[in-house]
Amino acid sequence: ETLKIGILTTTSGPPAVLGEHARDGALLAAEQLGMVGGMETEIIVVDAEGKPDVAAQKARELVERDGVQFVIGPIFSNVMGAIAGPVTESAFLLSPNAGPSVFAGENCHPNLFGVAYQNDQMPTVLAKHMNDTGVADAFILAPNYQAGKDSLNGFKSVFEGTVTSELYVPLGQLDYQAELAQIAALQPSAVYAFLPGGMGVNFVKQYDQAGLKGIPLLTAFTVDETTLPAEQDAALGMLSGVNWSPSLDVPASKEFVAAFETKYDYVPALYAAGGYDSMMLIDSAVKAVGNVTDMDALRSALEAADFSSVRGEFSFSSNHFPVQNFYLAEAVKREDGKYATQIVETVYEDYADAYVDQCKM
Amino acid sequence: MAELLEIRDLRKNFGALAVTDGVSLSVGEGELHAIIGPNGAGKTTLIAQLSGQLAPDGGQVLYGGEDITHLDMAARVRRGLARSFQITALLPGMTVLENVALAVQARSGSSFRFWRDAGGEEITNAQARAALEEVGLADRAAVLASALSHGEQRQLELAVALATKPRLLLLDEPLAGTGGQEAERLIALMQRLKSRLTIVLIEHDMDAVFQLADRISVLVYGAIAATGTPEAVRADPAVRAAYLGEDA
Amino acid sequence: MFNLFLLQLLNGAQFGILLFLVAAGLTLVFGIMDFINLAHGVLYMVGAYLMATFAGMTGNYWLGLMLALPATLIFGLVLEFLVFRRLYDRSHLDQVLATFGLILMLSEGVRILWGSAPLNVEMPELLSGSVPLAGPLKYPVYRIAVIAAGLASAVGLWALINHTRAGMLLRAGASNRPMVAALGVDISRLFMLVFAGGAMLAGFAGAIVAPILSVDPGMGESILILTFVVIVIGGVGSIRGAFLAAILVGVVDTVGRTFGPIWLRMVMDPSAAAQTGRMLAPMLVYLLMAAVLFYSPTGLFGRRGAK
Amino acid sequence: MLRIDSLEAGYGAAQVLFGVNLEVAAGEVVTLMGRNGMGKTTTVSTLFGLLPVRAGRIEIDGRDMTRAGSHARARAGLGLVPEGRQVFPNLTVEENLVATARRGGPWNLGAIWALFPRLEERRRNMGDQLSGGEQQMLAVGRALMTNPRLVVLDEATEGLAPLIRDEIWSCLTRIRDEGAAILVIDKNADALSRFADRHYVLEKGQVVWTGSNADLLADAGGVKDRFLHV
Amino acid sequence: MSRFAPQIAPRLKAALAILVLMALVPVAAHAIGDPFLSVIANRMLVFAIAALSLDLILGYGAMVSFGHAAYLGFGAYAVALGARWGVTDLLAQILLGMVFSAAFALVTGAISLRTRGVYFIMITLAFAQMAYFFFVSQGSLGGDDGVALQGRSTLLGLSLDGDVTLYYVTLGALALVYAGLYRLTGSRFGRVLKGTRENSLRMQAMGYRPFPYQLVAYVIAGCLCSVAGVLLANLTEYVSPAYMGWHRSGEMIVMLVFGGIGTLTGAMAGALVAVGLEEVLAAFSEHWRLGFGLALVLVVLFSPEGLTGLAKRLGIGGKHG
Ligand SMILES: Nc1ncnc2c1ncn2[C@@H]1O[C@H](COP(=O)(O)OP(=O)(O)OP(=O)(O)O)[C@@H](O)[C@H]1O
Ligand SMILES: Nc1ncnc2c1ncn2[C@@H]1O[C@H](COP(=O)(O)OP(=O)(O)OP(=O)(O)O)[C@@H](O)[C@H]1O
Ligand SMILES: [Mg+2]
Ligand SMILES: [Mg+2]
Repeated sequence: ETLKIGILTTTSGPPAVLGEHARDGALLAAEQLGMVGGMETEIIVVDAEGKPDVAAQKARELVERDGVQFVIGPIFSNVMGAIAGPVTESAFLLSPNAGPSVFAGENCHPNLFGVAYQNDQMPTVLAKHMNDTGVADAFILAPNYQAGKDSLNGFKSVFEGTVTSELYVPLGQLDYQAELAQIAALQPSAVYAFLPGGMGVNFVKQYDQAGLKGIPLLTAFTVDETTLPAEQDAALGMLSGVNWSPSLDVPASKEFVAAFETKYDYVPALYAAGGYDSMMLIDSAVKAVGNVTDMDALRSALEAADFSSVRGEFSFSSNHFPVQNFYLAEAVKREDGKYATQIVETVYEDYADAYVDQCKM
Repeated sequence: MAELLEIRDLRKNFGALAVTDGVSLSVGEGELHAIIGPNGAGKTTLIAQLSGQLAPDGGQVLYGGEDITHLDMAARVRRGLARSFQITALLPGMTVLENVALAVQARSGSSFRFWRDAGGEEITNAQARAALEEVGLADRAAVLASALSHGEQRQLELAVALATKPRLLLLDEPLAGTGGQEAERLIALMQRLKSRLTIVLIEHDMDAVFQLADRISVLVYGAIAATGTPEAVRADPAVRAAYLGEDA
Repeated sequence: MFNLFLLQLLNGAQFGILLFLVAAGLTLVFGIMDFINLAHGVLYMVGAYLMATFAGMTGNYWLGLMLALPATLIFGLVLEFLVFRRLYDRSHLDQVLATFGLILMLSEGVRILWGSAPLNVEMPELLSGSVPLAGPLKYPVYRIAVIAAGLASAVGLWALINHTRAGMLLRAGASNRPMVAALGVDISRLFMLVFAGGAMLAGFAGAIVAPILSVDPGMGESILILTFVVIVIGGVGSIRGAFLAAILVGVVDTVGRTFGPIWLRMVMDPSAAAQTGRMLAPMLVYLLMAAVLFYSPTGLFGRRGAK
Repeated sequence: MLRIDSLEAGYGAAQVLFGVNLEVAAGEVVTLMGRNGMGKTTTVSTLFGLLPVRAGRIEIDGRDMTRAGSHARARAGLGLVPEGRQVFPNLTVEENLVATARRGGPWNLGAIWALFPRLEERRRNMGDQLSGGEQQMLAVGRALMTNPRLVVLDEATEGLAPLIRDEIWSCLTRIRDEGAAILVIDKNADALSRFADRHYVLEKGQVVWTGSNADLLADAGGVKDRFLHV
Repeated sequence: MSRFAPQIAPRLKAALAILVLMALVPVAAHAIGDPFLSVIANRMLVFAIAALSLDLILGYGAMVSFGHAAYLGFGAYAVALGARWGVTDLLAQILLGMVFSAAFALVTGAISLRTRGVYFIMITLAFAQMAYFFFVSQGSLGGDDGVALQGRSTLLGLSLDGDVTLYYVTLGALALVYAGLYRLTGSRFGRVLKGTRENSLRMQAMGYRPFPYQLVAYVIAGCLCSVAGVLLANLTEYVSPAYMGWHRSGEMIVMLVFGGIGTLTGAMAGALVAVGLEEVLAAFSEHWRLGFGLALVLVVLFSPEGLTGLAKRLGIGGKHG
């Protein structure tokens, strides 16, 4: 009997970087563990290609053909929707990143675990921080798609000041001069942005170049270790919400970051931590149960989350999404010249998402 | 002779250039009317307006008494008005037979038939072969039109026009690019066609024109400079100076 | 409000010029040489990556640019030699297939060489300040340089295509290559040079925008369609058209995005307006293109009867 | 100045030329005759490198040009008026003329305008906005503008009005008198025999008859009947 | 009977061979103990249907649509919406998908057909992108995230939950589409379509108005492609706007050209091989795009008519491939 784990993230094409972080994190954990769960381990890495239909097929391939008991993945929420069904039929799905609200709420599933966070939590971190620091009005923007809408709605649900303007930009927008002009005209007390990937890089650079840095820019998934290599000085001092950062003062985390940087020669972002923790979680569950056939026992063991997370204290809510701390992190240039986020403040402690009540399982 | 085609004060400009400058002309049923004139006089443009490819800027085209000025090409073809192109326009990727068969098909029942094999329609194929026979291309039926030599393409051009079963045939330099035997064959064909249908013929081959035409109109700078019998036109000194040259 | 509108018009125009800068190489290869080069986007990307590498290596923007340009030129020559010269006489669809294959290969190659994470290109000291503009907004000097580069390539291309013999030969070659050769012109060499020049222009655009846009493996793809849209709206083969179309696209996109919701609110209730606005915003460019082609099926300045 | 030796060529699987031999000396006017589809245009295309040579040899001024590129052959002094005009549709008349022009001879824009006043009137028109005959003039003018030493005309008078046709013939006579050679294919056999020096007749891809102008006029061996049907 | 029968027959034979081969896949998969192969092959079949439908307009009508994936999306959303409205029968969903597609194709086709060549390519892209963004903005359908289906459709009461059942249904659909298009392209209508591809002016001078023929072909192609969409949704049990983005349209063109345009067998083979190749290469390396791209480039450079040309050279499939 072997433990079989599939890693299914998008690792090709333009948006591959997040998937690579998650994959590398998970593989590092497996390497450190040697035998995951104390068992003969086989890890199958597949590429979701960023296409839901391809991913759905690959997921079924993993489960039906290769007989994996666990799948770590995916990164993107449209892929999540496509693979959740096929995987959870007979295996456990552990998400190192994506957590659209439906999967935390009405579509929660006994075999689905959001190891990282629920998408809407991040914006609330920044909203709460603004409340705490007395920001009276904010300008908020996000790309025009589901996750973008969720992000801004999440922000608004917590923010107590006034939202002076709520903007949706087309996905993949390159030039933000128009938005920057509006920000400059309105002079809000702060700006909240959710602009993942290249969009974030463009926005942050242009924000800096337009000389707007006097207005605090707080972001989610916009300034992190995947984008900082390009943003560099433009992002310095910008604040973002995180559930983990390489600077986190937890022994497991310090070890992880050191090992990761040695092995891969880049700074891990929270996706890497998600991948790493997912593998560690599997390890703990399989060790506890001692086999990979007893699904119910494995589920209970996963729910117990009895592993040393790089995030320190960690547990699951009843909807299988984490209860954890959330922090405010600042972009800094480390002594070795690399850029990373650094935690400056704990915003929420043991924070669970808002969808627990909608989850019936 | 009943008039089959009547053109009244037709006008067409390209920018400042009046290419058709008030042309009025009538062609009787069964007549072979040749239009000659210098290069760029507007002959092809006139044909384009008669066939519906170009919309005139002014004037009228009457066909069998009906005003067809605003009908499109397809509608005119259905009324029996067919043309050949001076600059060869064929279906290069289809066989010679298919080129002609498509013309036959256009005049025989609906083409909104989605199931039956068109290549197997014997009646259509037979008519197409007959048209090829007339122009002398029968032995090239299975060849792709693009693989024909230039002269052969000119012959095919005529076969396609014939296959639409026209009542009025507008021929734009059908002899261009054919020589010797082929030219003679086509002249003989037109001679035969003359008795069956009405023809407007544009040609720079004066031997053919004088041999075939019942009447000739000379187009110069978009206007009719002279119309008359071949003899009269040949003798017209203005025509000789503008077009024919001395040795014609 | 009106001031903001004017400002956004300007922003739209400058975005348009940036678009033209990226599309410039493509107007040469697609517009003039009539070659559908889907790999234009990756050439642009390669330019940016080379810039990032050389600028990083030398620690100097200008040195980086001086190295990146010849490097993209050589890259273009190599591509032309290996692939493109065999495709000039082939159908548009063959060109689509081959250049699609190149996109896959080159973007994967870029990922292997440089990794997936976006890279940074430092702005040169000389161009890094900003000038004050309406109210509190400052306008980055670098953007003025980008606009200048865009205008320069527009004028340069226009002169090259419409007023030089090489331009004539290119246009002639696009419609009938064998004939040009039979008249004594080494059209293959001309095409090679111009293709490489187009690649270099793409690379130039990539290098120029690198300090303001993200240098990442997706940068080519995200802009590819826009560059084609620009050329097609302008009318294939017209530099003037491409330039105007770029500005039009920039303005419609920018102004529509920022003022669309406001205008919609005048005719419908706010929540419906927000919903419709959000749906329409990403469609604007496509609506514009469909509308232009509806009224003028060969683009703004396209030749009637042209392909 | 031109020697074609046992030339073979064709399209795809179909061979069209089966060993064509042909020579043109400087200052000579030579015709290539034959019915439709006998391989005249194919010979010309192969001569200009538009079709690959399958076997045989092409020499220009004694230099082997069998494998040379089209442009090199043209630069060696060949000028082409192709069958079917093939003017550049997206260039203006004037651009058509100057794009491929080469100096070193009597032909320049002024000379072309003088020869074809009609073209000058249309100098700003696009190539495809010309009448058939005007396009033909343009094709002739374009070839002359390269100031060739051997002009090859493939049906250059197709679609031209009689007056213009005569113009072209007299122009060719002039060219010949200035020392250039001419290879001409034309349906208008009578006009050809007025000023040509020698003739070749092609039948199914082979030269089946060759002789001087006098031979042709005397119809030695019944050439006209047997091969040309005129 | 037909004059051209001797030329067409080998092409038909090749197609039959392909279909029979594909019919054996589930059996073979079982025999070698890898039943999952049929799921992979199913995806190939789905795209073969899509490629065939595109070939009708692109290969036979020279209408290069860069927006064909929109119809894949309409088919898929017909399943999602159908399921929501309680329509779970595959045929009914196909009908629904065809109604959406026909309506969209009729309107956008009529506008697009004013243009030619690259302008046509781009205007079809524009309309497809509008459809794409329409679905992205539909929050009730999951927007960009898409919607998971509760289960597969039924076919006249028969459940399609079994992979093999769905496989044979897809194969049947492919065979039907092939047969239909085979007849269609050989019919009077098909001939007119080909004629318009070759020279529209000439066709008008013969007495045809190209527009209605082109439009009808455009609508038929859209409807057939939506069948592929319905099947794709069933295969993945998931529907998302990603099915209809321009990438997809581009990939469909690539599959088709890869196989060789203007021959149905080529279109079918192109999709099968392209999807299969991607599958195989991706299994080897995360850098599979390098190999896939190389394969595409090599095919263009060395085999002008795609796989059809290759087959021709190897002497398979006869003169007309
Ligand atoms: N592109 C082609 N593909 C295949 N076969 C061709 C092609 N062009 C010409 N042929 C064939 O080659 C033969 C010779 O053609 P060519 O054009 O040389 O004749 P030609 O003597 O110039 O005739 P014409 O007087 O009609 O111009 C013909 O049988 C023709 O069918
Ligand atoms: N689209 C156009 N735009 C501008 N001018 C045009 C256009 N089409 C034709 N012309 C001009 O109109 C004039 C008439 O052309 P047309 O083709 O009717 O002449 P033609 O009498 O048929 O001559 P030919 O005997 O040479 O065939 C020509 O001078 C031509 O340059
Ligand atoms: Mg004419
Ligand atoms: Mg010829």
